[in-house]
Amino acid sequence: MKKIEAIIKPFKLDEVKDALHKIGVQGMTMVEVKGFGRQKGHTELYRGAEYVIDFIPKIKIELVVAESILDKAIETIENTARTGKIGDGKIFVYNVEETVRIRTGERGEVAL
Amino acid sequence: MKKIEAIIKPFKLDEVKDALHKIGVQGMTMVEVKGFGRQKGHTELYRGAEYVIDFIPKIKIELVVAESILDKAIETIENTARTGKIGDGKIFVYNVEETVRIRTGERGEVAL
Amino acid sequence: MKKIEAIIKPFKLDEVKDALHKIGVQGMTMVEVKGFGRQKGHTELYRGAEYVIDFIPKIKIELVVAESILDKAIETIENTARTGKIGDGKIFVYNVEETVRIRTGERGEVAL
Amino acid sequence: MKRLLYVFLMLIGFAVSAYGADEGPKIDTGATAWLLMSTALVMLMTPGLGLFYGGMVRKKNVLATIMHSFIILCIISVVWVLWGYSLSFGSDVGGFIGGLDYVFLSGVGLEPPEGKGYPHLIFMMFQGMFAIITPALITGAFAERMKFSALMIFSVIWVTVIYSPLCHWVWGGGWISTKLGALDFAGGTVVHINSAVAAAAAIIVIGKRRGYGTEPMMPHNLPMTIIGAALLWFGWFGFNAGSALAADGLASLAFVTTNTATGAAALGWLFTEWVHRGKPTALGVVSGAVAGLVAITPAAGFISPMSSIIVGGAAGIICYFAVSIVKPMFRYDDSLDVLGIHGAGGIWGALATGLFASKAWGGTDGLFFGNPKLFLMQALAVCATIVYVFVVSFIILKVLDVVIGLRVSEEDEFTGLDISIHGEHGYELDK
Amino acid sequence: MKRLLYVFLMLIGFAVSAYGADEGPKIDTGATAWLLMSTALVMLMTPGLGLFYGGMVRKKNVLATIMHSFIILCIISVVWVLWGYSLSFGSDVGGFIGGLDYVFLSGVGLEPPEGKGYPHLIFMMFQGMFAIITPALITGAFAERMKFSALMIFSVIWVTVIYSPLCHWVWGGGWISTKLGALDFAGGTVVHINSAVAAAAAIIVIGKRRGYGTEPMMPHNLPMTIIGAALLWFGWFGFNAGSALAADGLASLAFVTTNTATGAAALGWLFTEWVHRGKPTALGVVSGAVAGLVAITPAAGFISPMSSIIVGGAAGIICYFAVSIVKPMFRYDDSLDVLGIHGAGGIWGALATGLFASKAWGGTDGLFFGNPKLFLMQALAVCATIVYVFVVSFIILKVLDVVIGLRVSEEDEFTGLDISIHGEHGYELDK
Amino acid sequence: MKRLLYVFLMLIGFAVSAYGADEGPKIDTGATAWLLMSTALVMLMTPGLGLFYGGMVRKKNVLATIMHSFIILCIISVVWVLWGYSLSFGSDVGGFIGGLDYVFLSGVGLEPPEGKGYPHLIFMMFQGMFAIITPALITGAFAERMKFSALMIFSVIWVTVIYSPLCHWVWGGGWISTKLGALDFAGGTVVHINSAVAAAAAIIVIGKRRGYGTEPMMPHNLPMTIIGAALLWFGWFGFNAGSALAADGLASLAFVTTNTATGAAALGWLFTEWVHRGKPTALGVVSGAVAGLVAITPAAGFISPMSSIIVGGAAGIICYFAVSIVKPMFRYDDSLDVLGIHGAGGIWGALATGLFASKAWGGTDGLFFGNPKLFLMQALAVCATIVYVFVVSFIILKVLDVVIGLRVSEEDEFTGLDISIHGEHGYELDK
Ligand SMILES: Nc1ncnc2c1ncn2[C@@H]1O[C@H](COP(=O)(O)OP(=O)(O)O)[C@@H](O)[C@H]1O
Ligand SMILES: Nc1ncnc2c1ncn2[C@@H]1O[C@H](COP(=O)(O)OP(=O)(O)O)[C@@H](O)[C@H]1O
Ligand SMILES: Nc1ncnc2c1ncn2[C@@H]1O[C@H](COP(=O)(O)OP(=O)(O)O)[C@@H](O)[C@H]1O
Repeated sequence: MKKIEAIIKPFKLDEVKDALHKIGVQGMTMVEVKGFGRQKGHTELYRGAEYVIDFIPKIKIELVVAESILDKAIETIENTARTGKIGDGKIFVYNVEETVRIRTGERGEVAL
Repeated sequence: MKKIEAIIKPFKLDEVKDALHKIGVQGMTMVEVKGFGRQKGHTELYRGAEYVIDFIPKIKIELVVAESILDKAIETIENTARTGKIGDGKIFVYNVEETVRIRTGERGEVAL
Repeated sequence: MKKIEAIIKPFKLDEVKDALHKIGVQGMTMVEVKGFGRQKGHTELYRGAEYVIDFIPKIKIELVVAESILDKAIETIENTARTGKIGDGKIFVYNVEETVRIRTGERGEVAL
Repeated sequence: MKRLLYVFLMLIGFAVSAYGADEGPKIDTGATAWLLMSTALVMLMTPGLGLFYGGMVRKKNVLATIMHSFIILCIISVVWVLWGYSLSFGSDVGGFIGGLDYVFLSGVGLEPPEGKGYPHLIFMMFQGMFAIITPALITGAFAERMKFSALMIFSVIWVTVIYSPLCHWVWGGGWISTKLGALDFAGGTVVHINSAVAAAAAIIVIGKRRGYGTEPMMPHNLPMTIIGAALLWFGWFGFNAGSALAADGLASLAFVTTNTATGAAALGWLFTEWVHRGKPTALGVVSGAVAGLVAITPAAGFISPMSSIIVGGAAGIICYFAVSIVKPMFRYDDSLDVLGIHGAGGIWGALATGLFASKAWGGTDGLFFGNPKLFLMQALAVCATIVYVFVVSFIILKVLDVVIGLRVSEEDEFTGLDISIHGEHGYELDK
Repeated sequence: MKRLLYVFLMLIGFAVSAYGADEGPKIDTGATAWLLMSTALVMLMTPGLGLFYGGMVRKKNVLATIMHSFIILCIISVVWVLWGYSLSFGSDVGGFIGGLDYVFLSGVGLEPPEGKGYPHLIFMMFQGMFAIITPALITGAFAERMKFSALMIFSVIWVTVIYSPLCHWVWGGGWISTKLGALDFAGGTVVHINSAVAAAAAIIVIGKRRGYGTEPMMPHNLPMTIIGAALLWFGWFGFNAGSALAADGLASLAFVTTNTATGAAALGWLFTEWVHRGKPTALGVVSGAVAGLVAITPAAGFISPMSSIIVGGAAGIICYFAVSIVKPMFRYDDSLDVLGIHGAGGIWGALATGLFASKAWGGTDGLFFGNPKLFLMQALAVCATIVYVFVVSFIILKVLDVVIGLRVSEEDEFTGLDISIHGEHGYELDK
Repeated sequence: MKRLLYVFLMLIGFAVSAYGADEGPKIDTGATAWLLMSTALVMLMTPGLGLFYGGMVRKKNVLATIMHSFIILCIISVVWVLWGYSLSFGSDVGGFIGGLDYVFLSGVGLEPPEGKGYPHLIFMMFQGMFAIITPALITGAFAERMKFSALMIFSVIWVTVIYSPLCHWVWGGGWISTKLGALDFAGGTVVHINSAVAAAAAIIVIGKRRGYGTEPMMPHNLPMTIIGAALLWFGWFGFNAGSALAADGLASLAFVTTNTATGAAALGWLFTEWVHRGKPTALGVVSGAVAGLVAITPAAGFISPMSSIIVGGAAGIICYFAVSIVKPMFRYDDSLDVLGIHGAGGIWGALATGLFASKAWGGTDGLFFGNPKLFLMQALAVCATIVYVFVVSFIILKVLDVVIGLRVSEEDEFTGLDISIHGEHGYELDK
């Protein structure tokens, strides 16, 4: 099993989720994060002074999938999360050594 | 060293933390996440219109442990986080290549 | 490619980010987490009753880097995040199997 | 449906029935201006209370908790004009309850009541705001577990069979004022002891929140609680100084004692907690302030400003101990401390009135001015209130519990009432 | 720059011109006290509205939304004393608009207007607060996409060419009051229908928010919306009971009908939603309350308290259906339901005045008291308002859209107006 | 303990001492109603200020910051009735301070002072609210680093030895009013310059926050700041129009100039920032509004509404530059800009009163009406205030710093004062 970690623009979340669901991904977990990268932050004002805000709100989606659908899942995320503008985000892939479904104690791919 | 990532129901956090602490886990990190899976979301109302909310609040616990206590830790989480209802969550295990304690610069299992 | 996960004290974030940026790290992602460890929590009061709060606010920084700069990045984090007091945090290193830049579809180290 | 139609038709009937507005020249416009304003101020207290309470619950129950106050404001606004006012202030029936003469506000009009300088309608409305906030106060006791429908029904019944008679006893010409001669300037028994005793009954019938005592249930938004407390303090000037029913020296006195006691009570709580627990908390300061407002309520127009420092300061200390020592001792789950603050503070205030009241400042002389009888009467009035309110509240709640159920299901309680009852959540702050 | 200088010099000129303050002895201090207070209360409604609206938008637009109300408060505060008051209440020009006699407040001083008991200045200010809240109400329609600069310019023009004449028609001696004899106690047409119709024009010209209808746009802070509603309710006592311009029985009546109708309307909305959707929502209760406040506004001093239950209850039901059935049917994006609440509620209130008004309670007799003519006149006044306001608002908005653009860029709308327009964000809650 | 007991016994003594309430018939109920209400309004300003300030600090200090205002409200409420009022308004001692005749409110009762239409007690209370908000204003300067215990002690001493004499000079029959003849309608020197100068001394003694100038310290909750500003604006009607001590034309004038100047000042700040930084901020609008409220305070009852536009507009511009240009130039850490807003705005207002005051509107004629002397006297009053307040505040603070320490430890400052001092945190929004 592999874990896909995708950092995407927040407004793409629903689209990506729906697309993944369509190709058979049954579960995923997301968390609000802040990203720093090539995409420039913005300027804010506070009582006549200016500050640059570096960190930009992003969403990180984490999903563990069977190797068989790894490529399809990556492709799906790429296609739906892409706007073509700087800051679209990254996808990282890791190896997963074990998976457990807490409710049943099942292990491995059946637990996904 | 292995990393355990457990996605659990929020109200189970304290119980799981205490149980892990009891079996000798000295540290862990948690973050609020939102999960999508078999567990159904709920319906919300806004001025007479209905919306389905898919993502459900969950807690993700991350703990890096020595291989020697990996199984015990997983078992402990399974047992304390289980309610038997859909949505109890998952446990994922990853390999950790190195650990550093920032305060002392120690590396490896002693840094845990 | 390797993923560095560093759990640090919140007020060190800007310093660490700037130091990493200086040594050539182009991107990273951060998230607010709560940590449990050797550092003691604090006591809170609520209408004359006392409660101990175990979980302490921390920041988790995640950055995926080329193996070539891994050691330098770890060292940089260690040096800037260290205060010498309990609770300075940990650095964990994982293996990354693939990286994709969503905007361009690039893969591997060029996608970082 | 048919019954609804009938009620509507009756209402139309009443609406259409001519009303002879023939305003005499005897209106005191200054008093009326102050009464109008005071009524608005007391109205604001109920949402203020909603915020005070709402900030103290967990995030998942914030809307449900604020709604308790808000829906009571809505529902009793209607109940009061329909029959509540009449049961409280209608012509006396055996010293126990008001007659039906003012039902549907018949006879309550633009002209002043006999010998008064303000229009009857605004007096009715001013009193209505008291009938609203009293049941709202109770809701702190069963926050985070009460059914919304049950809350609505309970409030209507409770105002009808408990608040209205009690109000009649004290202000409507009933036995407490005429027979006993006990003093209650602005609602120590009628509002505070009353609500606290009902809260006690509710706590017993409804039981503890799941997890109470084992997991911390920390306030989710203390600034909201402080805003609520500030609005309560502000509105309480209408509550107490408005109860003078005039814009005069008495109103000024009530204003001053109210403000002074409140400051002193906040300090009393603060220092007690500081000594006892080592830290001065923000919640302590505002809780103390509310305790002071409660305690000064029955006494506001009867005692000197200097006495109000003592009444207030002691209230802060007493209520602190009620909340932090007595409650854990008995292990009941009074979610937001209605007993500890309105109960302890209200009883202290009623008794303190019997101690500090002074003829020179507008009251009857109290114990410290050589008249132990007043103190006795105050104590009697407190006891009578406690017995009546507890017994009747308990019965109402038990019956309702059997008939419709007072408490949400375990799962709903766990999910939080906002989502499970109202289908909403309070905040969406992370997107 | 030069022009600015000129204006400044003129202002100084005016400032320096002596004003003969020679206060007569005929001030009714009670009425004046109530009018001072009412003016403050109505002022508070505008920031209250900002909160009511601000809690309902997404987090990224909270400041921009509150600012709509706040900046209108600031800008119209100045515009009103410069020329707005004169256009509304200056000597009548053809029944259509006020003359320029009061421009720069010349002649508006400390003494009472002929035959009145309160200083002219405070009447001017009381009216000014109505001129402020009316354009602020409109902003709910185009929340989350309007340019700040355009909003400012629009408000100034709109108050000048729409609000002021309309106000003159109804309260300044213009044709609606003198020719038609239609009743509007505190602003059903002038404030509510007026703002709602302008909102309709704005919705058409500005268009929907990106993503409207496909992604949920949930309120980010419902407790804030409830606080706003509470302040509105509180302030509305100044709005309606203050419109009696006296501290008397009429003010008391308006106070009572306002409070009663509001409670009834909240219940009306609540129960309708409960039946229709299965859950009683907190937003529903406060929306219903606002609907009741809107509907009772034109009728407040003309109908009986019992009638106000019907007017309010029906308002809650009508507005619920306007928002939950009519809006989705026509698929327009009225972000915060100005049409559904102020439009539907305002029209119902104006018509209901024609039904329930009663001579006995201070009004002319309405349809239910045997005088169908009043109802007709009310309907005519509503129609006239709708036509005039819609046409002129539409023209103003179209011209402004061409000249400076009304709407932010797609990217700014996506980022959120707080950051993109104001360079700020509302909350920093995670550090 | 023994001392405490003694104080208690004395209080009881006073409480018990009879007070001859024998209210004459000369009460002006309208004026009294307005004064009661105004007092309540000014009371609300202090928690309003707490919110205004609280929203601007970082999340970890929100409770501590709001508590500064709240605890001052509590503590000075008591101090004022004990001795503050007497030191301010007791019989004049050498033009410098009030005598001890009113200590413990002896002789302050229900009847009106000689020749007045309102009860003495409510005048006392109205003035007390000013004594409360003035030290609360100072707290903006040292927010996020001050010790709570030190704050409490400082406030008591400061009100005693600085506020009370200054108040006496201006309003209590002291030298500024009798000898100098300088004008201060509602507290330009007494409240605003006074607090700002004390703030300057505090900034010097206490020093900068750790990290100031290197890391951004962004506001954590701007909607809270806006709510605070709205409550300040609302309450300020009591502050300024209440200072007329009557419900008449003068009160109306003060009301109108207050509202107009505030609107103009918000626009002044907004446009200046827009030009200077390219964006119109929400915080700018509300900061400008507060600047306008400050500047109009001394002038409110003395100038024409048209003049108030200039006074306000200029205040917005001046304060903007004070905050965004002057402050960074001198690199002091005035956390929430007490100097920039209350200092700059207060001085401008005091001087502007010397320019725009006009006999025709109730004042003495100012420079623009041919009387340069008034301007001179205003300047003198400002200078005297600055010198006295700075020197004495500095001494108090230095002594306190040595004796008990003013500042929290570095670690506590880092952790945040909410947890470290109060053992609480503001929000629990993620569970
Ligand atoms: N090396 C990295 N490790 C972890 N996260 C990264 C890394 N580089 C970028 N990111 C995340 O991806 C987001 C987008 O990256 P950015 O460089 O702005 O644009 P792009 O993805 O188009 O190259 C960043 O905001 C950050 O959250
Ligand atoms: N493949 C997955 N990858 C990552 N997280 C998952 C995955 N499947 C489920 N989860 C997480 O686990 C939670 C519980 O899963 P769910 O399918 O609802 O119930 P159960 O664990 O009982 O099968 C989800 O809310 C989600 O956060
Ligand atoms: N085994 C672990 N797995 C994951 N996170 C850990 C682990 N141990 C510690 N942490 C994280 O590191 C933080 C600091 O650890 P702590 O034991 O308090 O101090 P130190 O790092 O100085 O030893 C904790 O708050 C927690 O977030």
